[in-house]
Order: sequence, then C-alpha cells, then structure tokens
Amino acid sequence: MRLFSAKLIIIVLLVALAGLIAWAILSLPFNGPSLRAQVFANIGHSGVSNPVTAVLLNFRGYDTLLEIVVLFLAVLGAWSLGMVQLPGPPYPAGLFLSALLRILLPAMVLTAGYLLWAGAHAPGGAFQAGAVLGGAGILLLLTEVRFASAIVSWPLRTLLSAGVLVFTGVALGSMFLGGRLLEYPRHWAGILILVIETAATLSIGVILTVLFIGGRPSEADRTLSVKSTGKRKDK
Amino acid sequence: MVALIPWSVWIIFLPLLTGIFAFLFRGRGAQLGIVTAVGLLPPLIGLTWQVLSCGPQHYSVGGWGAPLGIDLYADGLSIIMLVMTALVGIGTTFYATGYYSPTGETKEKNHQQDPALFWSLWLLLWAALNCLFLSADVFNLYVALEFLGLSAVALVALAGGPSAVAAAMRYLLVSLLGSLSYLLGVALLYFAHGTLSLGLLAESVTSSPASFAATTLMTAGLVMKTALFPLHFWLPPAHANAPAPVSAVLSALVVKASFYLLLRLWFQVFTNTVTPSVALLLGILGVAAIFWGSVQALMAQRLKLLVAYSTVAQLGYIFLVFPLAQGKGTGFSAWCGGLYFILSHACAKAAAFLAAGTVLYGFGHDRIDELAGITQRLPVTMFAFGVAGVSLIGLPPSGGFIGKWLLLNAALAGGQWWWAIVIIIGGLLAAAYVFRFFSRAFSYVEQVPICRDVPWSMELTALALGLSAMALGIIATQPLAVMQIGAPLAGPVLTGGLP
Amino acid sequence: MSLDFWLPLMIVLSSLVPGILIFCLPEDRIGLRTAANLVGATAKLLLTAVMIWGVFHGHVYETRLPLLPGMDLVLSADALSVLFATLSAILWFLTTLYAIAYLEASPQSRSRFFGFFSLCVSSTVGFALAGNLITFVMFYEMLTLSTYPLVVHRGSPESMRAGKIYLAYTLSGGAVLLIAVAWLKALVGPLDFTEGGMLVAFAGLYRHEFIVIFALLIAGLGVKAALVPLHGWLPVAMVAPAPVSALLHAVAVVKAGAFGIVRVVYDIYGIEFAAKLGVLGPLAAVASFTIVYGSLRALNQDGLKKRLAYSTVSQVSYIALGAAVLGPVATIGGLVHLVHQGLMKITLFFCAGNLAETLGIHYISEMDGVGRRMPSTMAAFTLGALGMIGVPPLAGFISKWYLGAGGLAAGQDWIILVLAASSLLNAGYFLPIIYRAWFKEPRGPWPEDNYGGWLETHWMLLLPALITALLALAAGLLADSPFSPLQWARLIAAREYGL
Amino acid sequence: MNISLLYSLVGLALFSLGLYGLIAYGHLLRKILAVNVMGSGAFLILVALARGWRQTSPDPVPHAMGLTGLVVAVSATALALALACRVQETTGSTQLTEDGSD
Repeated sequence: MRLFSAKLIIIVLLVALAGLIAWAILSLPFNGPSLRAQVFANIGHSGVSNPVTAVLLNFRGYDTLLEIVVLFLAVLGAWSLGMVQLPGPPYPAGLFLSALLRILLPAMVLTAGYLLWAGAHAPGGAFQAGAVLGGAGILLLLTEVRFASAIVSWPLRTLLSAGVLVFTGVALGSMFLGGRLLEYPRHWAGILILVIETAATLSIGVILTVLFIGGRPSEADRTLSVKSTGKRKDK
Repeated sequence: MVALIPWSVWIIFLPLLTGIFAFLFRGRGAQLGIVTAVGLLPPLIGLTWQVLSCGPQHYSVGGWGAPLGIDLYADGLSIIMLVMTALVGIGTTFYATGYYSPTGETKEKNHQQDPALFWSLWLLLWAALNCLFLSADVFNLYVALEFLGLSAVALVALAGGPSAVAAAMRYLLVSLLGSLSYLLGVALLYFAHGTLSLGLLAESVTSSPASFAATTLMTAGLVMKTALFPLHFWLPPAHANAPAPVSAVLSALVVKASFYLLLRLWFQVFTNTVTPSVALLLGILGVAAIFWGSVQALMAQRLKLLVAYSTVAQLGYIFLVFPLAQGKGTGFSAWCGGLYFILSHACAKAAAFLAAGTVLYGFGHDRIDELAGITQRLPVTMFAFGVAGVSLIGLPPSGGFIGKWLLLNAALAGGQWWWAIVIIIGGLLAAAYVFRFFSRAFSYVEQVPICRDVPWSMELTALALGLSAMALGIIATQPLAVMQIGAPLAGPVLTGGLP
Repeated sequence: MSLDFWLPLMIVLSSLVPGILIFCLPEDRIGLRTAANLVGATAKLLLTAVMIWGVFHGHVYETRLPLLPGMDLVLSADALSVLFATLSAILWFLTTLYAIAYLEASPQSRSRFFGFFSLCVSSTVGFALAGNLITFVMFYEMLTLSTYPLVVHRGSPESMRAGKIYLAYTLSGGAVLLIAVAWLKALVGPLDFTEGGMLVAFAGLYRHEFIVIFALLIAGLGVKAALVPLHGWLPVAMVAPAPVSALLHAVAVVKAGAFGIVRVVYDIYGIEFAAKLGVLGPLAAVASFTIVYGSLRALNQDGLKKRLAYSTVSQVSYIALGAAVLGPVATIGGLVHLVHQGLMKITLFFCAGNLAETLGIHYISEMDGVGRRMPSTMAAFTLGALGMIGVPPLAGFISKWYLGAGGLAAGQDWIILVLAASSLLNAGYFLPIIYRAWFKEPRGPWPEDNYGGWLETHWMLLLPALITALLALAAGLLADSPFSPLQWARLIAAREYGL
Repeated sequence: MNISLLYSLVGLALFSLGLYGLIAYGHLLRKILAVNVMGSGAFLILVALARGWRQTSPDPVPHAMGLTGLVVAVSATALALALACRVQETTGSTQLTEDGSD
C-alpha cells in the first residue's frame, strides 16, 4: 500500500514535469531563431559539404574532441573494474562460419571505409564507420580468440587512444601554425578532417570492441588462451 | 606577448594529454602527474594575470566565434575555480605519488588498484574540470559534465570491492540522470533562442515557458549532481568508498563543478526566470542538508563516512547563496561568501579526506571506535585533520570563517536573520562531529593500534592543504579582488554601517 | 614600517613562532624544546617591557593588516591591553618554567603540549592586544581551540569528558559572540575599540538592538568568564594538568572572558552609554550573584583544585562587577583585580600542583600537617589565600577596597554587602585549609619524592609559586609606587573617564 | 498537428517514461535501459524540433548535438553495463541495496 502511494507521488510529479515541458515545447516560437543560416553561410569554408559533419568536425569540433575523450574514458572505466578473461568462442569455428567470416569481414571494413568517406558530403562519418568496425571487431572476438589475445598490450592501447591523440594533435597543430585551437588552415580543412575521422574511426571501432569485453583483457591469459584455442574455458 | 598566449587552451590540454600518455606509457603515471601539477602553474598564473589586468578573457575555438563556434571564457569566478582545482589537484597528485608508490600497495587484497589507470583517470578528470570552468557554451558544458561524470565514476570503481562498485553504479546512474535533464534544458534553450552561447543566452533569455522549463530541468539536474538534500543519497557511499586521493577530489572539486554551473546559469542566464520562492526553496533544502548531513556525520561509524556526510552538510551552506543573494544590497556579499566557502571547503575537505585516507592506509581500517590514541602514531596527519576541521567548523582564522562571516553579513545586513541562526548552529554541529572523532584520537591508551609506515608525501600534503585552508583566512583580500572581476552582482563586499 | 607598527604583532609572534617550532620537534629533543620555550617567553617579556614604556609615554603601537575590505586585523596597545598583556607575559614565563618541571616526565606527547601551550599564550596576548571586535573574536576562538588539547592532555576518560564539556560551553559561547559581533557590524560598520566607547557616536539609534547585542556579547564572553549559570565547564576542567589549570584560571581563558567584558563595557559601549541603556544593572546583579554562588559552592568541595575552581568562579566576577558600576573608583577596583586575582590564583594552583606532584595530595582532607613537610609551598599558599580573603596589606585587599568605595561612590551600597558576604565565605573555605596544613598532625609518614634534593620539591616547581606569591604581596604593599597594577589601573580609568 | 511537434511530444513521453523506469525499477539492467529510453527521448526532441515547423532542410546544429549526445550515451551505457556485471559478480545481486553506505 505504501509502495503504491510512493509510486503515485512519482507519477504525479512526472506528469507535472512532462506537462511543464510540453507547455514549453508548444510555446516555442514559430520558426524561431536558429543557427541554420549561419551554418550554411560558412559551410564553404568548413572543408566539407555535409552540414552536420561541418558542425561536428569544424564549427563545434571541440565538442567532438571531448566526446571522443568520453568514449575513451568508457574504456578506462571498464578497465578500472579489474581484469577479465577474454571471452572465448563457444565452439570451434565451423566451415560455414569461417567462410561467412571471410566474406563478411572485408565487406564490413569496406562499408566502414565508405561511410567514412561519404561523411564529407552526405550522412555518414566517423561514428557510423566506427560502429561498423566495432561490429566487425565483436564478430572477431566471438570467433577468433587468437586475434583478440594478440592485441592486448601497447598496440591495443595505442589504437584506443589514436583518435584522441590525432584529434588533439591537429587541434594544437593548427594553433601552432598561427591559427586558433582547431582553426584548420583553410585549404587543408578537408584533408585534416578526413585524417581526424580516419583515426577516430579506427579508435571507435576498437573502443566498441573492447567495451564488449567489459573489462581489461588480462595479458597473463594470452598464452593460456592461445593454447586452448577452440576450447571453451568454463567459468 | 604574454598577454596574447591562449593560456586557457593549455590549462585544458595539458592534463588531457598527460592523462592519455599515462594510459599509453604505463608506469610513468607519477612522473606525468608531477609534470602536470608543475606545468599547469605557468598557464594558470598567465591566465590570472590576463584576467586581473585586462578583465574577462574570451577565446573562440576554431576562430568561428559564438554563436556558430564555441567560446572559452574566463572571469574571476572561473579563475577561483581553476585555482581551487589546481590547489587540490597538486596536493592530490603528490599524495598519490606516495599512495600508489610501489612499496605502498593498499591493504585490501581482494583487488588490485591499477596505478596507471588511476593516473590516467585522475589527469583526465582534472582536464574535465578545467574544461568545465572555462567553457562558455551550454552544450559544450553538457559534454564537459559527462566527461567529468564518467571519469569520476571510473575513479570510484577503481577501489574495487562490492561497496565501491555499487557506489560507482549508483553514482553513474545519478550522474546520467542529471546530465540528461540538463541536456533537455539545453535543447529547449536552443530552440527558444537559437544559440548555445552563455553570453548570448544571457542577453536573450526572458521569462517564457521554455526558459522556465529549462531553468527547472537544468537546476534539477545540477542540484542532483551537487548532491543537495534530499538528492544526496548517492554521495556518502561514493565518496567514502573511493580510494583516498579520489575521495578528496570528488568531495573537494567534482561536486563544486556542477554547483559552479548552477551559479553561472542562475546569476548570468536565468536572471529573469528565477523567482525568490525557488531561491528560498533551495535555501531551505540547504538548511535541511546542513542538519541532516551533520546528524549523519555525528552517527557515522567510519571516519571516511563522517567526512563524506560532512560534505553533504557543507554543500548545504553554499545553497544559502541563492536566497541570501536576493537580499537588498547584499547580493555581492553573499556571492563572495559562497565562493569563499567553496574555495576554503575544497582545501579543508581535501585535507580531511587525505588525512582520513592516511589513517585507513596506516591502520587498515577507519572505524572510529577503534582509533583511540592514534595521535600518538600519526601526529602530523591528525594535526592536518584538526586544521581542516577548524576551517570546516568555520572558526577563525580560516577560510571557512571568512566564508561564513560574509554569508552572516549578507544575512544580517539584508534583514534575513534566520539564515544567520542556521549558519551558526551548523558551525556548532560541525564542531560536534569533528571533535567527536578527536575525542577518540586524543585518548591516551597503553596499547596504541599498530600503524604501518606511511610515505611522508601523504602526511605532508594533507597538512599543506589544511594550512592553505587556514591561509585563506588571512589573505582574503586577494581572492576577493579576483572574485569581483566579471561578477554578475556588484556592491560592497561587506555591507552595513552608516555611511 | 616602523617598530610602532610591528611591535604588537611581534609580541604575538614571540610565542607563536616557538609554538610552531615546538610542534615540529621530535619528542626527545628536550633541550631544544626547553630553549625554544624559554627564549620565546623571555622575548615576550622584553617586548612587553618596551611596550609598557612606550604606552606610558604616549606612543601609539598599532599593527593593522587588511583582512577583508572594510575589515582589518588590528593589534594595538592601549593602557588596558598593556595591563593584560603584561600579566600574561609575566605569568606565562613562570608557568613555562613550572610546566617544564611538571610535565617532562609524563608519557604523553610533550611536543604537542608545549606547542599548544605556546599557541594558547599567543591567543591570549592577541586577545589582549586586539584593537577591534573582529580581531577579538578571532583570538577568542583561537584560545578555545588551543586550550582544548591542553585540557584533554592526559587522554583519560574523565579528561576527555571534561574536554567535551569545555568545548560545548566555549564553542557555543563563541557562536553567540560571533552572531552578536556580526549583527553589530551590520548595524554600525567597523568595530574599533575606542576609549570612552565606540557606540557613543550612535546614541539615539538602534536602542533595542544595542541592548540585545549587549546581552549576547556578555553571554558569549560570560561563558569564558564563568558567569553563573555559564560556569559549568570550569570545575570539570580541573582534570587538566596543574600548569594548565593555573594558566586557565589566572591568565588565559577565564581572565580573557573577564577582560572581554571590560572591553565591551568600556571601549565598545562606553560606560556612560551603557549606563544610559540600562544594561549595567543586570550585569552587576549577575556578577554579584556569581560572586556569592561561587563562594558558597567552594565551601563544601573536598578536592583542592575543585575548591580553587569555584573560588575562581567567584573571584573573577569581581572584575565584571567593577565594570558594571559607573564611576572611576569601581573601575579601578575591577581592573586592578584583573591582575591581582591572576597573581593570587596562579600561586594557589602552583601550590596545589606541587602538593599533587610531590606528595600525591589531591584532597583537602589529606593536607593535615603538610605545612611542615613543604613549608615554602604552604607559605606561598597562605599568602595567596589570605590575599583572596582580602587581608590587608595583600593585593586582594586593594581590589576589594576600591570596589567597595566605588560602590558607595555610585550610590550602590548593596555592593558592600556582597563584598562582605564574599569575604566571609572566602575565609570560610580558605582558613580551614591553612589551619589543617599548619596546625594539624600528619596522618602518617609522607611518601618518598623523586627529587631527592635538599629542597622540598623540584626548584622549578617551587620558584614560580614563591615568585607569584611575593608579587601578590608586593602588589598590595607597594600599590602606590609607579608602574604598580594599581597605578596602571588609575591611568586607564583616567583615560576612560577623560579625567 | 505538425509532424515535428508530434515527434517531439513522443520524445517527451519517452523521456518521462524513462525517468519513471529509472526511479521505479530496482533491477540494474532495467535502470540502464530506462536511462537509454530517456536519452532517446531527448535526442528525438532534438532531431524533431531541428526540422522546425515548415523548413525544408533541417537545422544541422541540433543534429550534431544529438549525435554527440548519442555517443556520450553509448559510452555511459557501456560503462554502466560493465559496472552492473561487476555489481552482480561481487554482491550477487542485480539490485542496489537501499543502504549503500557500508
């Protein structure tokens, strides 16, 4: 009974809050002020033609830089929970799975590459590409344990931080070249954005894969899991 | 030349880079930490100098300028927060070099704290704080809040163990809830005013349904992150169970970050939408926090929990700024009092948590009842705790006293004497919980518990931070001069008296 | 900056610096610690001597450091502060000697003890030299804090309990004082002490506020001055080591409270303005009641130190009584008692400490015939006790004479009755002790003492008691000579009344 | 009724539902899902209102904000899931106890 009334209070409060917000939304100005015009006026100088990409990587690139740091932090957070063993494949990859993988993985990498490239002028970009790469990584994790254990050390750490490092490098580099932070030299903007996005795609792919593990892969496990390839380690 | 250097960029990117390097180069964390602590000084001094000599500083990232781009902004308030972060940050860094030194592994055996991860996360958290204090864009502030929240949660989880993990989980959920609420407010602001820049919003926000809803959502989200009673439930477990240097940073800095944002929004953006009654509500919740936190601290069985509840109580004080600033002609006094309180609480609370961490480190537990006579073993640490306690109670000469005095002045000169009573009683309650621990620690016993060797860097940093809280009680004029730059309220620091 | 600026600060620092130094010394550096103590005490004596000479010749010594805009930390030397500062400087020197002999063999930390001991004296002197109410409050709280570790020095359960009670009383008193000062500050602005009263300029304004604030100020200070019913902590605090009790009763805490009342009456309100407000009558009544009540309670105490404690409750209120009666003669009586009571009471406590330390005597019932075993100590005790009763030509007689004459001059004849009753009661509780000590047979053989010399006890325990006893005698015998306490009190009264 | 207004109100409904779920349910997975529902609601509002009442091409800034928020939400969710697993491992419970202060 008591629980019921507590829930009731919550619901009443929530409805009130929702009502307040709904009222706010309904009273928003018709065709209110926005930055749309400004974005389109400056897009010519941004180095890309897709307005969302222009905002994400040029006008508000600083947000995106921090956002990649946040993604990177998620890995650190997961790793701070301690070591976990790499998930082994539930059973040895069969003929069909191997064949499928051989087709699927290159296709996924290709898709990621396309999305990355398309981001400059159409919907797409580093996050979409990175997500596809991440999918590929998880697929690998679930099937090929040798791959997973091989990367656990400084190569993995480098890949994880590459996106942030390259982005920061470009940001500070453009400052050293006489501009402001993240003020790309005008003619280089397109290329620099592509460089940033490439590094970010790689990192995002790896980060998502690593996050799937849910903890820091134990380096000590490496030899063990290589030996026991194909056998499930019961936990 | 010096005037043109974009110091704020360095203040953000130095800890960001060292944080990532600490992850890349495992085992170099302590060195990178010290590099950051020392390396942040020149940019910080440079920026302070710029602000002092030329007023608030703007920097447009990417050269676009608001509203299209994102601006960095530094005024007196930012400087105070940055300096506070640096003071506590430098202290924590040196403390951690001892705490995470190879010989000094923590006693809890069931999990290993990874020093490399600690350094990386801590330096990134430092970067997040600096980011937040320098941003002038409400959406960028959202990202900074998440940046801060995630690094803080990860640091709590670093302690391992059931209670720390559970505390981290709770902390994360609360933090996300607060951020999402804030984000929705940002969205409403944008759709109503077409800009995300704090400065432009300050000019355009009027009393409208959208800005009212945004005020509600953003205030609620930030109040939650600042752990104002009754939304404080997540704080004590998170702060009490984290590793010692982390507890210090969380209590001294992280909760202040969301409060800082609240101050910015209330006094610069929402000046037309906030009403005295909402301010009064925040003040009343602050009073409840003072009493509830103090009573819980009085009953706490563990030292770190005592200190954590003390944070709940002390956070209550800073919410008194909102109603006190409504008083006639006392706004600036309240503003300075609140900021001074934040500043000195940061130093004192960091010192107290670091000292408590040293006790836990030395004796392997922090159960207050079993800590009789420990002043004989850790005199320096206990002295540090005592000095910090003096500032927390608000006794002179300490920064806490100055903060309280200014708040008292605002209350009495503005004719709101009831807040003055609360401030005074809160001080007595703080004395009760501080001395409750001391009456244990001072007891003379034949068999003093055994204490293992404590690195000197741990004992001395706690003392240094405690003494800086004291020093703030003596050199108040300089911080107050900084607070005046770009302050949203004007007036004499101390009001009252006949002309 | 000149000596005129720095001298007051130097007097405070002359014990603060040794105090900090002593904190840093390891336990076993006895020689260095003693040297630091003695150098500090000597330096303070010399600096005070310089100040006496200067003030007598009309020099103005004032250290003024900005604390907040419109609020300074002021240390200044006027005739009244010199009186109290001199008393503290002399008695501190003697108490230091005494404490070194008394405590060096104890198992508790001596570094901590002497460190806080020095801080305590620094606060007292700072309190004496405070030039405005803000500085006054600062040192008041510092005094509370630095005496707490001294009270609980033994670390036993009963001393921890005493410490708790002590803190509860004094911190609450401090809180009341703080709120009164903040309120007054909000009403009238800077609160510098002014001979003749600083509020006189505001006569006609805030009449009710001033009356309430006066009550709050007296209540806040009355806790330290042990005015009934705020005296509860004093008898309990007797568990502290003898030198601490001596200091607490003669110079530091209780005396600071009484001195504070004098300051408030003369230099904040001004005695004539206070009389006009009608607040002196109640103060006189409370003081008189305390005088009689304290003496009555002292009658049936068997514990020697406890009897002395209740005697203090009674005697210190003479000072408040002197301040509560309008007229220069009563003022002189109250002020001179500030010194006289200090000299006599510290003698008595030194003697009590000697008895406890040498023969383990804590109760009056154990004192039969002790005069033959420790004749010098008991001679000093007798001098002090007779002085307290008011036997001419001892110091106490001078005080009572002036108080009585002042009462008559002010037309308040009932004061004579209070004095007479009190003196009878004083005789009632002191004479039996003297009788026992000199004329009764010892109950058994005295225990062996550890000093083994030809003296009855350690010379450093004996010498301070003898010196203070002789000073109490001299203050009475030579009352008319220049620089005697009486002459100095006349000087203050002349300046206060503008004679 | 305008379509973007409709979507934004749906977003608001999602936000409120998520908020309710976060408060009302104890199971950690449910709480994490609830936070995600809240987030989706907020992003939906951003994207829906970006179209404006009758503009032909949407305002890219809220889109970018939504994308950024999305990535942040992904990161936070990943960390939350890892933490939830860890909570279950160490305490054996999928809920947070009322008194976490121990």
